[in-house]
Amino acid sequence: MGSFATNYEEIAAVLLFVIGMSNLVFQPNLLKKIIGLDIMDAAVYLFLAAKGYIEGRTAPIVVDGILDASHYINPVPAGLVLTGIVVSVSVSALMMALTVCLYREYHTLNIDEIMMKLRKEED
Amino acid sequence: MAFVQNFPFFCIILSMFSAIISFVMNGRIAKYIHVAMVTAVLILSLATLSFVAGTGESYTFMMGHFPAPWGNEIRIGELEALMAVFFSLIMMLSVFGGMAHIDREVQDSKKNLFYILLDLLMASLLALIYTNDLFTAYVFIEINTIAACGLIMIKKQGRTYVSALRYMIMSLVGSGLFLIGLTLLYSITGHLLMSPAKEALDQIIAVHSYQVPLMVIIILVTVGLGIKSGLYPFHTWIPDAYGYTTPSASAILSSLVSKGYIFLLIKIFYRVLGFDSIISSHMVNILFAFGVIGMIMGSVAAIKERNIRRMTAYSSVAQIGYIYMGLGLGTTAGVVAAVFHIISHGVMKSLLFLSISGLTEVSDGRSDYLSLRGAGLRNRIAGAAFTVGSLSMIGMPLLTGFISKYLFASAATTAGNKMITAWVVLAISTVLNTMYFMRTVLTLYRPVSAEVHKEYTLEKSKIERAAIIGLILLNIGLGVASQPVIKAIEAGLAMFG
Amino acid sequence: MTELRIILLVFLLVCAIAVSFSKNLLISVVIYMAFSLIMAIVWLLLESPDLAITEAAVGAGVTSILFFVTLKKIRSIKTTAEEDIDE
Amino acid sequence: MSKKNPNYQNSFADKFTRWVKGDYDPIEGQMEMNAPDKEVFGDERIRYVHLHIVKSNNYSERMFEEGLAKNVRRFTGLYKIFGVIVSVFIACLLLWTVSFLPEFGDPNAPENNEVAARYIEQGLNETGAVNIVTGMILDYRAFDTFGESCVLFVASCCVLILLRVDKDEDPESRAIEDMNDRHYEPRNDTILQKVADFLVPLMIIFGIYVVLNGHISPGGGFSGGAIIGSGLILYLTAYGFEKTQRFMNEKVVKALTVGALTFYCFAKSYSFYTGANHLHSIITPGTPGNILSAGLIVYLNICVGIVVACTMYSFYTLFRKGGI
Repeated sequence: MGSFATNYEEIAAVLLFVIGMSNLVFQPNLLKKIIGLDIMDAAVYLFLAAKGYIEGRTAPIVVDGILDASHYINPVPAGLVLTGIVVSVSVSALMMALTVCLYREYHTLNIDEIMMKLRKEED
Repeated sequence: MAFVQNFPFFCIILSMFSAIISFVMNGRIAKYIHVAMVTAVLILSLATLSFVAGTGESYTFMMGHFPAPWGNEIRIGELEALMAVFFSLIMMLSVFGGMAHIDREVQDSKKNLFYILLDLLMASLLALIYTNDLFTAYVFIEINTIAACGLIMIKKQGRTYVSALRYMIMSLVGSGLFLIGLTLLYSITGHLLMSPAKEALDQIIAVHSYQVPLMVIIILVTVGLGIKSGLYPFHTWIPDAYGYTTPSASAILSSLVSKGYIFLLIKIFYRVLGFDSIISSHMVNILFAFGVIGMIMGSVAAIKERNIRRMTAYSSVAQIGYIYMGLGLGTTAGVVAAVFHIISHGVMKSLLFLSISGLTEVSDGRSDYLSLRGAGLRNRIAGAAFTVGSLSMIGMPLLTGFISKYLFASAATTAGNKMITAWVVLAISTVLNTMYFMRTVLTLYRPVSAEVHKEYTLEKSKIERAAIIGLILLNIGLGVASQPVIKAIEAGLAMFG
Repeated sequence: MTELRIILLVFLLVCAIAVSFSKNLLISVVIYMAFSLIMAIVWLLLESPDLAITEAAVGAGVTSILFFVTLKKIRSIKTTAEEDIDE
Repeated sequence: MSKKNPNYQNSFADKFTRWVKGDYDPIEGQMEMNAPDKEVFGDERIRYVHLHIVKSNNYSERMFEEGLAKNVRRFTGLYKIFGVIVSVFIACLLLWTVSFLPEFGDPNAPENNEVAARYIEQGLNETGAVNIVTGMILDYRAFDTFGESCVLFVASCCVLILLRVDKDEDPESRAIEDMNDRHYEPRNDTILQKVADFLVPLMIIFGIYVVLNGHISPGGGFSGGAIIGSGLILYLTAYGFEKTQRFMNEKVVKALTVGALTFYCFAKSYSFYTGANHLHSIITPGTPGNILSAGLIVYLNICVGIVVACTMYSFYTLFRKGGI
């Protein structure tokens, strides 16, 4: 059972997650929202990778034919994160394309202003 | 291993492959590929359903050469096969029902991309239904989200961009929370496949360790999937997203996309976290409360709305509230009612959205009440379809909506102290539903003088009419012969445990 | 080793906070690049070289290029719109 | 219900019929236009007239924006406070949870169980990959990875929907895009070209190395593909579209993507099918350490590399001028 002092990687990951999420939700600027999204995803992956680390062991690439589980770290989280990074880059590319289209339509990057212009359009 | 047991895997791979191959085809061929794919999926799923119902037990299917805790896996039971049948059926009817609109509203050079999105949506829904692995579920949730975003913005107007952006932001928060819940679950159990994770969790619960992380996992997973499916306080993206896109896309988004997440949540509750620990964590009470609030507030917002498509979208918020209320009852009967409502709401909502497109077509393309007067007289099939859908929503006997309301009400009788609340809210919600749907139906059949609207020469698209009639028949059929479906759901839920 | 890890994590937090407080979008993107590079080093220290190389190529490389090209696109749309008004 | 009733206009029955007809809303109330009360309106009107002269040509528009801006400002104020509360709450909840989790770097943590041990001990024999992570994602959990390639594919489809401008359908905006691109991009910049001459071959060769050695050393299809993609992007920035379009036009990109994904789909379907039905598979692990070993993994890595490189390159070109 760990505590605050030993789980510093996880604590940093959680703080980054919250910073990224509040940027994604509450930041009015669209590009900063996307950066917040990337930070949020990176934080979850940091959390996952930190869970796979084992003190004093090496990366899971077989060297000198040693096939002993007590010699390498856990390979599962690394595989999951590798999958996740590509998901996050495709999502952020999509968001950037949306941003360009919105800018072409409304000439602003501020979501509040966009909403205001949209409401004016409707009335 | 019988050859039939391969069919779910064929369904998933077939829909992915048709998406890939459509990338180099033109729009017309992509359409044929999509139709052929959905038909094939429907037939294969029916075969799977009859096979599983015949043997009476579920089975797992290895995705690769390695068994359970090592390789990926899908799991097929009666409930999964039933959901696959209904999802492919509704997908097929929705696409047929809006075919002429798709041809008109989507640019020619982008039609094949539209059908790619539909194909991948089908693949991800099937994978979400069948998967037995939590990380696979996450990957396919992302495919589902991106494809749904593409469907929302397919019309390429400023407003649809804004609604797509809002949808993306909410869904990304949802998937972030789901992923971190998954990470916590992995760090206390060490498994990503559902069955081994459940065994590990049972041991953890037996020795009372990791109680706080377990509670937080339940909260994060539920809230994450709740946000993505549009549970009440997180519903703000729904009206915009459903209200302005092309009719087929609205029908698919409201009746399939959000339901896929709810089904995954039910599956995680039963197959990973264990329904008993969900009940003891009081999460069901929170879901019940939000479901009940959503039922009322969604209907109130629908009454205030003057645009008929947005009104129907708000009504979806209320109906998702019904489903979560059924889950929140915390009994098996409640879950059966919720699953039945997933199916029946899919049937009703796709009918409503498709008929609305037929009605606005004969009203200068406007969808507010004043313009829609007499629209039911100008387009009789769409008017009849909207009437049937509305009556079903209200809970008219012989239609499917009645059965789900009856199931909810009878499930509430065994739910102890939630019984009175559930009954009262069901009654209030029915009254509110009646108010806004009957007002709309009366408006539709209110005659107007001929000179207000010019004569419309309806493009008689036979395929759209056939799809709408098919959905009406499905509504009636589910209402009259609901017993086999309910029995299948009960058997499927028993297989979950 | 632990000290180095903690210093890098603090850098990460500083970068994440600085993104939301910088006034210039270009600076935000550059800070994000720095964030990705530090993340790559953190993963190297966590014995995951696969992740480090992917993050350096995808996060610091391609994502940042896409950010830059988005910014440039926005600027060109802005200038075109202003020219239209002048005419 | 007689209409002779003089108060019929305001009676409940009338409201109800009007509401049924759809021109009266019980919640929002009736929109009635009364003449403004002069005493109340006095100062306000002067201010608005002032604004009207100074800022805007449209009186009603100004009015509307003023009212809306006030609402929006109040709303954003509340929203910010709400945001801070929610963020702090989530942070506290997660921090509290973290303190209950197993210790960082602990070899006896629950996740270091028989699954991870089997991947390490049997991975080399069963998949033939020296890099166990690659062996895991492309063999044990290949379905996830196929899903992930599809995420990339669906994202590129969405970006195509959003940003592609077609020559046939909209020649005017395509011409504007081309002009903008020429206008804001450096043309024949000598420094850039000399650096690119040196760097591009290195980047592409390194990318190919990373892809081909994915099962032996760190890396694999994703990172290698991203490196190749960045090399192509650098070449494009230095030499412009005329040169790159000779070998990377829309047809080539589409053919490469579809070909790679189709091969991936068929190869994995074969191994899923044989695996699930317990049939003998013709794929053998080979001699660990060779380039052509590890069964399908090296071919799958090449496919993923092609897909990633093409997708990254097409993202960039779509952002720049709305076409590949």
